[in-house]
Amino acid sequence: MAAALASRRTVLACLSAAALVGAAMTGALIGDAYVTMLLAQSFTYAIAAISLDLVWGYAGIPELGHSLWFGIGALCVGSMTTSVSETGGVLAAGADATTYILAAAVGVVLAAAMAAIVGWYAFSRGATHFYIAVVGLALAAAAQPAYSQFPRYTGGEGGLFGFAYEGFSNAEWYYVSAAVLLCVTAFLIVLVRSDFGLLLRAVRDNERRVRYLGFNVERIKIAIYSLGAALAGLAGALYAAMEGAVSAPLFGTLFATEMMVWVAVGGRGTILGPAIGTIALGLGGSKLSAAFPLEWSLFLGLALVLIVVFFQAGVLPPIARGLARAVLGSGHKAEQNRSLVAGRETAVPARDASASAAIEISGLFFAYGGLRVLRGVNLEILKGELLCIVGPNGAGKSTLIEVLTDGARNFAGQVAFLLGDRVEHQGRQQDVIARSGVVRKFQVPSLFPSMTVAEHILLATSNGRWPSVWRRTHAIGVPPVVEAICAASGLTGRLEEVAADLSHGVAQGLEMAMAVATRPRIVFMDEPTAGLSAVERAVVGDLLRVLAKSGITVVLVEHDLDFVERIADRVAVLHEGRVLEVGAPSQIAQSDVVRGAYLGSFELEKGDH
Amino acid sequence: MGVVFDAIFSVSVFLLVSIGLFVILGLMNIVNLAHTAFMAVAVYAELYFTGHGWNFWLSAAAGVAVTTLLGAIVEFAIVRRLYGRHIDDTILATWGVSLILVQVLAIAFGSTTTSVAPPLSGSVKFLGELLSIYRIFIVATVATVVAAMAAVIRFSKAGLIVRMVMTNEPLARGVGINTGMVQRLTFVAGAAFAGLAGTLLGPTQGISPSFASSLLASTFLIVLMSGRRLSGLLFACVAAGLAQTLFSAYGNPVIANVMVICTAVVVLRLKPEGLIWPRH
Amino acid sequence: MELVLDRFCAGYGAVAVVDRLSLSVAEGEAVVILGRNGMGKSTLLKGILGFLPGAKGSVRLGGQEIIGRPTNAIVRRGVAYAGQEGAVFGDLTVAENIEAGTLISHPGKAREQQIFDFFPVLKERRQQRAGTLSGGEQRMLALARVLLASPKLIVLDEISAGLQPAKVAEVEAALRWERCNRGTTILMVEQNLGLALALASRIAVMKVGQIVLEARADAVDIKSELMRQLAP
Amino acid sequence: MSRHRRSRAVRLSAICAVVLSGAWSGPDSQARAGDVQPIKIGFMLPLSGPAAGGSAEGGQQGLRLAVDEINSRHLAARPFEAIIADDASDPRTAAEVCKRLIFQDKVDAIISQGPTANRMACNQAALKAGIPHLAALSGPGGMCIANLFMIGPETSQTLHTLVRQIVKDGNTKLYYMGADSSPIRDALPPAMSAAEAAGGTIIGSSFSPSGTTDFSSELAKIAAARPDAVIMMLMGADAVTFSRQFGGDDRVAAIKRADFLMTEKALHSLGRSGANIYSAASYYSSVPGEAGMEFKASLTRMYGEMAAPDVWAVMAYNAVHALAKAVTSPSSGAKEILEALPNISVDGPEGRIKISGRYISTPVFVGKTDGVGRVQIVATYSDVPPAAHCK
Repeated sequence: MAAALASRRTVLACLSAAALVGAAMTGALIGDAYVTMLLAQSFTYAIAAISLDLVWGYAGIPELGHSLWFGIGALCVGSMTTSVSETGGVLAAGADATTYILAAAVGVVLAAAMAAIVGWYAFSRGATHFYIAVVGLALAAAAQPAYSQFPRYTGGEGGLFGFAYEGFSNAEWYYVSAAVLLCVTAFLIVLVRSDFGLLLRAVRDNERRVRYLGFNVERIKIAIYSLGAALAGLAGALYAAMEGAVSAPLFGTLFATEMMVWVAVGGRGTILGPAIGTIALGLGGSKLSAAFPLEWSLFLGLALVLIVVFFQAGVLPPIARGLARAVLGSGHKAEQNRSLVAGRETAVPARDASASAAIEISGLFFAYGGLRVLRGVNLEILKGELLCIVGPNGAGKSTLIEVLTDGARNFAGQVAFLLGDRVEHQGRQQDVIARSGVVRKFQVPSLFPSMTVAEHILLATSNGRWPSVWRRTHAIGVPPVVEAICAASGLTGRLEEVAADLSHGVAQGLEMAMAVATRPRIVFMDEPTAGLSAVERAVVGDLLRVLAKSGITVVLVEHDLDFVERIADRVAVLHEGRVLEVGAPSQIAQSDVVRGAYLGSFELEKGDH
Repeated sequence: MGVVFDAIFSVSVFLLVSIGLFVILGLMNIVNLAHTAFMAVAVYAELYFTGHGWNFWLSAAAGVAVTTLLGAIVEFAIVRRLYGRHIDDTILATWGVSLILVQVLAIAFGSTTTSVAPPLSGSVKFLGELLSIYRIFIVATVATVVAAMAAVIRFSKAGLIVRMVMTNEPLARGVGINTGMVQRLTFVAGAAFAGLAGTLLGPTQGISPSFASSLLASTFLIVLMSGRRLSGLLFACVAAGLAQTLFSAYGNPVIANVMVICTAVVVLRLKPEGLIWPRH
Repeated sequence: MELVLDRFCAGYGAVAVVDRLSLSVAEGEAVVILGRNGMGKSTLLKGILGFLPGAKGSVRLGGQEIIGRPTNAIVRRGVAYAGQEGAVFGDLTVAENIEAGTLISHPGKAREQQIFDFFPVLKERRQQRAGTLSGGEQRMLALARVLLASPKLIVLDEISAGLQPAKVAEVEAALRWERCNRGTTILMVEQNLGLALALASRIAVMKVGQIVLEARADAVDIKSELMRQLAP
Repeated sequence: MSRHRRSRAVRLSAICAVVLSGAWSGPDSQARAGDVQPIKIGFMLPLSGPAAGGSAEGGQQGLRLAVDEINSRHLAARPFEAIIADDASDPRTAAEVCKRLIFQDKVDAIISQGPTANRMACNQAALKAGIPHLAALSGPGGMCIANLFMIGPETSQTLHTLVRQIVKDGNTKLYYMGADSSPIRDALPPAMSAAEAAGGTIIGSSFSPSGTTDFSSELAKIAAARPDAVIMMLMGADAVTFSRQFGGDDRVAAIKRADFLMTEKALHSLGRSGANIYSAASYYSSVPGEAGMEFKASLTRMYGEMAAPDVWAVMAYNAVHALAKAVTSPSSGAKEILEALPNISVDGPEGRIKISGRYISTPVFVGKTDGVGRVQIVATYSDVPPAAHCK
């Protein structure tokens, strides 16, 4: 189904692009002066709309203040082409073409730079996902009153005016803005269809997981937020040069909300939808508001409610889909999009006989608020070994993994990774740790619901390096063991299925495949067998052995002691936040200390298998 | 001293306006951007009834009733279909509702600014300050409402149900709570609070269809600051009220508005979970 | 309370995970459903409880049709359920979680005392927020909440997942007591074969949305048959 | 599922198509063959959004009355036709609306009532097309733009008259309470000079942003400054909000008020808390004289109870009549109007106004509200000239 959608999306993209180009070429010829001007203006709004779609629809950043960037672009042009009295009166306006281009460039750069600063502040660790919405809303709400406080630059309450660039006729403006719109649209379509676009969707779906794949999510979000702002700034600059007027409401929340309406109507996350939606709303809106000046905003409200409630995906995507189906017929075959290609890499030299340490943990303390979970963990994890951590509930097993894969946690004690160099763990963020080859499989599968299996694996293979912003990888190079995992967990034939449709067991398999596809040196697995039947456990056990044999250090948390005995090289027993004992599985099973603390009814469990 | 009383009043106004938004966001995860439009409906209802010779209190009650009914209708027609949707959707849909309501008011009543007379006039002298009786009445009403709400949430069975729905809606359903009904009632209660806010603030304001809309952004930020706890809401309103009053009194009201917003931005950065009591 | 499923279908969106499944649980019985992962076991339970819109077929609870009824209405007929995740109110204290379990049943102090005797750890942590309990303790709390509702039918989804063996024994004891002394009907999904065999009167194996094997738990060579069925 | 989706999509697109095509064939093509082509006037004002309020009713009524009069009495060489458009209180919309009026509806002149930013955004298109733009409101002076005429008193004309009157009545210490906008900030220094010239002083000022709901801090400042009177320069609902809170605050009970921007209706709605407020405007519904009476009577004939004979109505009315006087021959168009406008005078309901440069000289009335908020005229100044001198 996903594949069918994907291919249909391609067709839709082509159809809509054709429609857009068609409109651009013919619009000016058939339309009268007003329609030409209206379209030219709508094109600038459309640029703003698709830039918002990139940020909001694709990257899932809730942006409530996008008008700000548009306003900055517009104000730069206004401010650099007019001379203003101390109190904001416009004394003279207009400049030569170079000044306009320069002003637009300044506007774009300024918008991008300010967005980067805002993003740096709002996306940093410790802020919630919704925080950027708060900042955007606050900035837009504050910008409007603040605007009049700087009349020397902004023209105050009345704004700046009269600086429209005179060098272009209406028709020329039309072509210029159409060309800019087409370029921006094409650029963004390439971007979102590229591997990098995949990364954006992943960030939208499940930010935390992206971080554990080694990506610096903050930087991605800042980049995309800045890019969105730059494009909105460009739209604003173009608008201002065309209209020759800028005032406080361009920065305000109302305009920001209007942009959201354009995107929502056109269809979030489709780029073309918002572009076409904005233009259609611009044309239809001007007609309707002329015919019904009083009722127009009532219609708008009604339309908005209906669309949000009944057409979640926006109005255009269902229409376009219907069109595509009419053109292609509903039996259109899905194209196989992506496939796995196993690399020829041979296993890293088998286990070090000298058994040097891969991770050294000493005196590790950690507490959730007042709840002390880890109370002095001392443990040495050896290179290439398969270490199982067992222990009763609440012993701190999952927490230990959590802390080991996130150095930014507030813990006390020493943790060092010895992967080539000795690297202290403290203060290193999840993504940095992941990039250094330490990955984690989550207890509860943590996937990207809207993405396909193949896309998951593709992202994992980048291991934190930014993927290409224009290329679309079809053959995904993976270590051979990934193929084995896919085969064993039944993923092989389902590469084009979206994660939301996967059952729990298959999702577990995908989690493992992702962890391994990053080509890690250490893998932490939190209960890889939770919720699996005995037979599936055996399969997982074999896979884990294969991993360990290939030179990867595997650390897993497990409850099933029988299973542990079968696969582990060594077992560490965690109890009340301390390591009670470390040793060979057989040794641990016999240990009285362990039995006393932990194995209340070991016999019952043992008898069943 | 006057500044203190002004601050208290400012805090009360923020509380009054934000409490309806607060219950809706807290229990339903719905950002109700139509909140101030509901307030406008309430104040126009009040205006309508006082215009027809009803006394103020009766008109205010009628205003609250009309808004409550409107809340029920909006819930039934629109909000019901938004449960479980992404917060962006609720923002857009309720924004649409507010566009509709404001424009219906403009068509029905015209957009000329008018006003309604306060029911209580005169002042009392307290600690050397003249305090308007109607403002004291507003402060007292808000205090009563907040105290009653705190008591209900903390001690009553209804409060426990509310908290159950807030922390884990499916499980609340799983132990036999009709959570749909709880949410429905929550939205209606939120609308009723908007009605209360509208009718109480009505006599202190110029009335136009965009009544109180300038409060929407700041109260929304306040509710986010609350961390979905009543104590948090109280803190947030105190912070906002202080920022507002102090910066207006010793600076400039434009800066004061910006400072309220900045307070929210800074607070939510430092304490993303909102201003809540530290948990033991 | 008797539960009869007839050609029951349930799933998420358009995907029918449970496909025309028929199963009956007689009054006082304990039926354990086994099966490999992704076979629709949890979906089945969620479907019965009315969590999944669009479930079709027939579910009769104590002789009355409950398909399409809202969860809260089903629960009020005397069903108590603990799902695999989100089975406690994380922001509420342990005591409040317990109170939540008793909102519609009013079991009385004696029964509450009895539950705390089963799970002493909960008594120690009465004032602690449930979200800060360990995973295993949360399972205990969920089970305590279920038992406190004094249900006629208990529906449990892998209640032993993540529990250490000693705690599994506690769970087993509590459920066994419940069944013997109060005649409560039990329907549960389990991975722990030991617990399943110890508790069940009947075992059902589920595969790709349907029941492929039903057997009495004390049948001879049930184990080997189960192993055969559970193999891929 | 798919069929369901498709049918929904089809239905929706059908609805869209119908609505759009319906709207498309809307207000165009009204030209009647054979007749002299009418002069089309685009009238832009905020009908929705936060700035909607003051002018919405009066402005439209004054405009329609004037157009009716011109057409029925043949006061111009060409018939008049008005197209009303909403700028949604938003400069972007204003710019778009004016383009539509000018390039699609092909209006010969624009009359606007609304915030400065909207007016200036609109004027871009008017300037480009070379058509006259009449701003029918009172506003800041000193703007000399080729096609823009202010058909209402500029701030200094009314404000300085008002200040002089208040000082003359014995209130020498004044406080300036303004909206936070540059024209109002700009109006303070000349108002100070006017006050000083009359023997008073402005002892304090504050500016509050639009949408302020709580003026207690400002009222505290005013109470502390102990002026004899406050000049209120607030806009829209804020003015009413301020007056309400002022009226309910005994700290400032002894201080007199002078309002500058509120409509009569708003003043009246204040009731007792709006008593004894000074104001100055170029028109009040109680202005004496036959023209004023007739104006009110005509509006009442047209609109009955809804009639709003206020200053907005008069300014729009005057603007249309000014245009009518500029249309002297059937061939008169935008160009001829632009040439004629600078020398036109109109006998409006308030008396004679005369365009001088880009502004008008006009009668100014000082009023004071009685116990129930009705304005009574206390002084009349005829023919107050504008301060600005545009070439």
